[in-house]
Amino acid sequence: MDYFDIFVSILGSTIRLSIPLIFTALAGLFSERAGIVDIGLEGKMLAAAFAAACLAYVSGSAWIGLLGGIGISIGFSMIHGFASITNRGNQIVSGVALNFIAAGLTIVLGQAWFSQGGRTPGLTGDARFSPIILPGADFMRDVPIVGPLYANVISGNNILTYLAFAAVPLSWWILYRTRFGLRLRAVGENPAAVDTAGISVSWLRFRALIVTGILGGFAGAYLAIAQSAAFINNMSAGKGYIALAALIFAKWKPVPVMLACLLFGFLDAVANFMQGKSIPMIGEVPVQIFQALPYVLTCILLAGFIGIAHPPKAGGVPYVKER
Amino acid sequence: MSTASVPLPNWISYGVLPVLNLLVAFFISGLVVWSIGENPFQALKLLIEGALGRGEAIGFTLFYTTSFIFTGLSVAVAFHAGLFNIGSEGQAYVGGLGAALVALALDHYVPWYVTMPFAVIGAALFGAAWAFIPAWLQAKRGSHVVITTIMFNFIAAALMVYLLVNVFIVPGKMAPETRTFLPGGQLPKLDWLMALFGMKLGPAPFNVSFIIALVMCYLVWLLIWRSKLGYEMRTLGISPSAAVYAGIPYSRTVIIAMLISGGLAGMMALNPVMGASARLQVEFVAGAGFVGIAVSLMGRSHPLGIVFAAFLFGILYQGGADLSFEMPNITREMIVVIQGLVILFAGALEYMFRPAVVRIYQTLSGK
Amino acid sequence: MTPHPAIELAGIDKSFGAVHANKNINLTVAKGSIHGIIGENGAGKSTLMSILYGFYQADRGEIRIDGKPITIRDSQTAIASGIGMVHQHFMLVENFTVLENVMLGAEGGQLLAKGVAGARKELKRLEAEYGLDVDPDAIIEELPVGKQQRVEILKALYRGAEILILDEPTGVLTPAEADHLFRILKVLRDQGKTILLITHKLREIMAITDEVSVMRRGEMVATRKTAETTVEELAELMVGRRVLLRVEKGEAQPGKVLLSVKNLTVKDSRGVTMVDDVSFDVREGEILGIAGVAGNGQSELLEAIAGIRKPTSGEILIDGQPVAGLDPARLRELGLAHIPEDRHHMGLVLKFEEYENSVLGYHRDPRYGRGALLDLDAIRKDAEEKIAKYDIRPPNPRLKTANFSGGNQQKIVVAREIERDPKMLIIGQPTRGVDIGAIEFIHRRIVEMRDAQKAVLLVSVELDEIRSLSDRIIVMFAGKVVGEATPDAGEQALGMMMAGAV
Amino acid sequence: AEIKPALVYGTGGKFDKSFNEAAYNGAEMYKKETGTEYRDFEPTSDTQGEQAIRNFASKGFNPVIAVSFAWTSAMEKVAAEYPDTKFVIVDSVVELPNVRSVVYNEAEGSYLVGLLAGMASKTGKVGFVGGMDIPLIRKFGCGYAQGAKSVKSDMQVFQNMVGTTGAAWNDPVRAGELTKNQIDQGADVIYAAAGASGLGVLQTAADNKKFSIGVDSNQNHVHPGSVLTSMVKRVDLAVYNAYKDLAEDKFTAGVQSNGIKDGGVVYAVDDNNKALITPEMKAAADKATADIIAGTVKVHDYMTDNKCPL
Ligand SMILES: Nc1ncnc2c1ncn2[C@@H]1O[C@H](COP(=O)(O)OP(=O)(O)OP(=O)(O)O)[C@@H](O)[C@H]1O
Ligand SMILES: Nc1ncnc2c1ncn2[C@@H]1O[C@H](COP(=O)(O)OP(=O)(O)OP(=O)(O)O)[C@@H](O)[C@H]1O
Ligand SMILES: [Mg+2]
Ligand SMILES: [Mg+2]
Repeated sequence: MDYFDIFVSILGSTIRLSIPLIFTALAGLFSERAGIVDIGLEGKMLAAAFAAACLAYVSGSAWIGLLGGIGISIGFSMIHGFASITNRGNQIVSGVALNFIAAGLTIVLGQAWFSQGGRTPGLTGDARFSPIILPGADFMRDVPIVGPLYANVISGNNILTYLAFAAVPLSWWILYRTRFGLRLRAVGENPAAVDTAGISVSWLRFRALIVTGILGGFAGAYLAIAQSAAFINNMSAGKGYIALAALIFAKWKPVPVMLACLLFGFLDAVANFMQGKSIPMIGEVPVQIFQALPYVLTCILLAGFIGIAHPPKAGGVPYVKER
Repeated sequence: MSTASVPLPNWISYGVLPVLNLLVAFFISGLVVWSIGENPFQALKLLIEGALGRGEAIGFTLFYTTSFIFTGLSVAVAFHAGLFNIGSEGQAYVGGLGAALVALALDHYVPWYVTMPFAVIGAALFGAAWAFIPAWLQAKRGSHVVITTIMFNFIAAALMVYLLVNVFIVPGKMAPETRTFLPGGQLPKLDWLMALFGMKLGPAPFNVSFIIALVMCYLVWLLIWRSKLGYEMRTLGISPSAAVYAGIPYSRTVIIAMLISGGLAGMMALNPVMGASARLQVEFVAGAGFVGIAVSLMGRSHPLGIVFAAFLFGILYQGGADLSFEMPNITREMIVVIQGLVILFAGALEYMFRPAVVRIYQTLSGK
Repeated sequence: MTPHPAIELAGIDKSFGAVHANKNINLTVAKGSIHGIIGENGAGKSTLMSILYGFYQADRGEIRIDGKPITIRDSQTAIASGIGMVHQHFMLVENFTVLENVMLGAEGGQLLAKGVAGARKELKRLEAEYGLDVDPDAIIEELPVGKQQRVEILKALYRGAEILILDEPTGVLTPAEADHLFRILKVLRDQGKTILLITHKLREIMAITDEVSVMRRGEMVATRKTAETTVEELAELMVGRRVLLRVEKGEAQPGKVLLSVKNLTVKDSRGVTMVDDVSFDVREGEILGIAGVAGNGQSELLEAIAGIRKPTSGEILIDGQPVAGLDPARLRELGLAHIPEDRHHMGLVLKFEEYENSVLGYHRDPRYGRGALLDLDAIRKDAEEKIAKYDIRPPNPRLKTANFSGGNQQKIVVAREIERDPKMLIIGQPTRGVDIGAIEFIHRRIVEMRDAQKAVLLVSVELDEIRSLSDRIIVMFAGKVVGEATPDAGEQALGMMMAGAV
Repeated sequence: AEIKPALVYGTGGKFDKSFNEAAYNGAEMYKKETGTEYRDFEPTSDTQGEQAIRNFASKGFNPVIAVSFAWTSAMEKVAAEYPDTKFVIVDSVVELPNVRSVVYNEAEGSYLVGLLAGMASKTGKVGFVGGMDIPLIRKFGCGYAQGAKSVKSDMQVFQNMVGTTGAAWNDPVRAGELTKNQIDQGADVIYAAAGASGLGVLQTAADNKKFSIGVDSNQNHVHPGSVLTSMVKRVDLAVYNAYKDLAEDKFTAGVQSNGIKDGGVVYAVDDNNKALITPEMKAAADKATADIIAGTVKVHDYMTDNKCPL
């Protein structure tokens, strides 16, 4: 296998592994830009994955599964909103709580319903988003350079992958070109300014959280019914946190968010690829090093060694008029 | 009229409100149990019997309580300094390494009571060391300690697995774990303490680290409310700007608070590693670090509250295991759900009932 | 037909917890007039205006606009009723452009593209009509405060405000900027708009308003035609008794230089120079006052001297010993006491009990406990002594600090800093938000410090305070010392310096 | 005699279509045959196993069967506490007088499926995805590689492990990615020995129209036409026999090792994969079976020296 093939293989893997990160980080983008820190992305993704898998299994339709995932994820967002917007609770504590609830509830319900150690039954056929082979992929395969890229990286992904990449410019457009976006960015910086402009801070933030919920739902659905064919215990496995780190690294901007997520996906892909292989001069590297790499990198990024990020000013602080 | 600034007596703030929050958390848990087709009252009965019904059960409950006291204190100490340490899990995991190294080094030569102080120090040092980098990053680079400690949980898992799989594993054995410690590396069980109450501990691993935990409670109380350092930590935790004004060094205080927090988390390892399984195993922390968050929030970051909250979670863990055994439909993850609900209601929704309670209080006290 | 008054308030009542901020307020404002509202800090002016603007809800009472009773549930209703407000603390999104700030809440459609062109045109028109010029594409945080305030006014006008509320608009302005603002306000009035102006400055009231109402401790105590009243009467109405703003003090006996600042430059976190090459000396036995409009570098200067902020360059000497860059704890040991300008954020930890605050910053002193532990008995005894000496009420060291009133909170800070018997005292806004009785008490203590041969550096935006306390005055403008004066210099002359006009 | 059987699964859960499901089937088989009810328990985390085993023992259940090596230390402890109860552990050895340890010669079974993989491969490259990186799983991989290379000595065998903790049994996403990597590198038959993670291997192979090989239970039906065969460990028999032996007072403690000879490990052929196994493949597999039983072919067991001689 020559270097180009390896490159293509890793690139394909990168994309598959980045998609849940992209959806989740965009989800976080909307809530954090509105001034609600969301450490509960992990839980949303997990709950959505579970709901998507259950509904897809019961209905036999991946689309219904997706809707279910979105529904649950919005529900989680609303609880987060109820705690941190309506009751002005600590946003981080609320997010952590939701992560626990998701981690526990998915297993409790999954086990009670399906008795597969918390997993859901495997999905087949239309219950799952299968890879789409783009026209001409097989024909193109033998064209040098472009061919393998087209056939193995661009083609052969499922619909959610393409939607994730579409969500990036869409998010940008919503944020910077619509009234909702303007207000959302404003409320994350200075909610009092929004309030005195006659706009309800709470409702605006709740709407932002609904968008977060929708995107979180896509992330979960991707995990359970596109990338895999079932829900598995704890399948989000820290991706929510990595997405959060990508969001910070990307300074809360949509396109950089995508790039940051691709970077993390790439690391993961390389880690998988390098397993059991030896690096010249160094020899075989323990797989744990690669497994820890994204987390180490996250810390390095957060430490601002690659530029300091200024979060939305009102982030994490509940909006209170009366002291 | 807004009720936010109406003062309430302590017994309401620290008694009624937390209990109310807890009750809601349990009520919702009951709904979950009911929704999967089991009887919540029956479940509650099984849970309590399973946790407190026999000497052995109580022994297990107290065993879990011990772990949760350590991690609860760990979260609380950081919390007082305004830091949300979600990394107790990883710090405890690495703390286990410290305890195990001491036990492995000494168990051949000395009795347990000689090993113990060194093990306490080893566990605390390793736990503190694991908290150091997130602490440093927070202090010097402003990276949010919440995220870095989560990352360090993952990194700890990778590190410990590497060590257990490649360094400590006993050749020919399947499970990645160290050899079994000799009695010189084990903390003895507290049979005598149970016997005082006329109960038999049986195989329950309730051990000496419980006493260490209680001592730590006292020391933490002393630290937070009676020491200069604790005063500085609380100042920083409540008002960073006032801390600057008062000349309280931010970096130093943050780092020390996190080191103490990490050290307490690390000591948690004494309980399962030296007190129960007598070896270092993968994933021995089993979520106790995260339980510490709930325990600390519920106990209002006060050692006494933490002891109560830890005992409650001890009951949940032991009783939950028994419950899931008797009602196979309810898995033990139900506890994680309850834990999440407690964090939600006792933490994020802490003040949800305050306005209502204020109104009732005002009516009753005739104001 | 007699035209209805623009605004009528009847029986407005509002409490924040235990604080009764507005008590049964009645107020009538004629259309096309400028109506002033004065009152001490905390009298409830902002609260009342915020109720009118829908930012807070009144607990009781009625609001009538143009004779029609309305319920102002939120700011949107207020805006729709033609009310615009320029808040005491600006309500701007700092990293947005002027245009985005003006459009926020009045975007003219779901998509921004459409509204933008219209907004630009309207801004041009308003600029031409009222002389309110600002670059629509400038980022707010890069604009000087005066310009930011214009954006606030533009926001209100852009929304078609007929009634304009300005809450202490001149606090951050130089006299010249203030005059410019007043010209704009007159133009607005002449076009039939109604203006409610809140200020502390009686001079401004006399200069521009048609009518003036006075608030005291949450109550509306009087309304006068401006032409028919005097500054003296208003001042008396404000505080409820005759005011004696002169402080009784003897001649200063300055000794050797104790605190010396040489070529000090301080930049803020964004790299903006806040203090620019400032030098001065403070001798023992004298009070040096620093006058200036808020935001001209006085705060940063104080913080640099107190060790809270690192100076970029220059020297600070205490007793000839360089101390720049030392931390506040070390400076306290050298005998520097600091009464910060913001007691809520710096001087006190509001959630602490009173006795805990009585040692803030001195908690490592051996008097309060040897070794690692605190001696709580000693601290409480000490706190009780201070409470008695400073008449802090209620006299309970175990009470949460938040539950003391502003004046008493300030006394807690003053007691702590002065009772340490420091060599030098630096003070920021010693009487902000403090009632008259406490003001006199605190002023007396400051003079006593001077008479005990301490060096005192005093920063205040209240010119009266500076003039009555200081032995020498320096004036800061845009981070620089622009002049030095004696206390008997005229207000006019000091005002010119504060505006950077000399 | 009357018995009160109990069964503790591994953390994969009862219906994992694999190892645990096999144990479950054994218990069901016994129940159907004798009408004896049994109690089972599915720990969802490693910490629960010990309590479950102890709970059963303390409540008078006998025999108590724990499948999965993960319960080794738990078994060591509990079995010592309850010397009168009979215990069975599958996939691990506990040397106590009241414990039967059932182990399998997975190397032999893996050798057979490796041979079939080698013959089915068109690219000359086959893959192996293991679950948790422990000697037991390396043993699978090593046997498999030996089998594949017996077809063609320059056969390339990619080997990956999903992880190093218990979570590796439950991570089909990573397993799927590893599979995809191997496919990208040219592998066209991939053997999964990864518990529930294996489902990800089977899925990815099916998605990419390659062959996979199931493990423990017969997984041929999971993706008919794509699962080439399954390396079946007759855990069902272990459970069934343990119950039966005790009921008939024939229970013996000690190590019970099951290889090809004892029918403990087999490769599965059924309607789902009949078409995939050509007569030549069948013949070769039969021959290898005979050779192994006869001892003319020796399959090296990784666990004897922690080495794979390839
Ligand atoms: N949001 C709030 N929550 C609680 N108390 C408040 C709030 N706003 C004002 N208060 C209290 O209400 C009282 C009146 O405050 P207000 O801001 O109306 O005074 P003001 O006359 O505008 O004073 P200043 O001249 O300092 O601006 C004060 O005691 C203040 O502490
Ligand atoms: N944030 C608060 N929380 C609880 N109680 C408060 C708060 N602020 C004020 N109070 C209570 O309300 C009372 C009135 O407060 P306010 O600030 O109006 O006092 P004041 O009469 O202006 O006193 P002073 O003359 O000392 O400023 C205080 O004595 C205090 O007990
Ligand atoms: Mg005001
Ligand atoms: Mg007051």
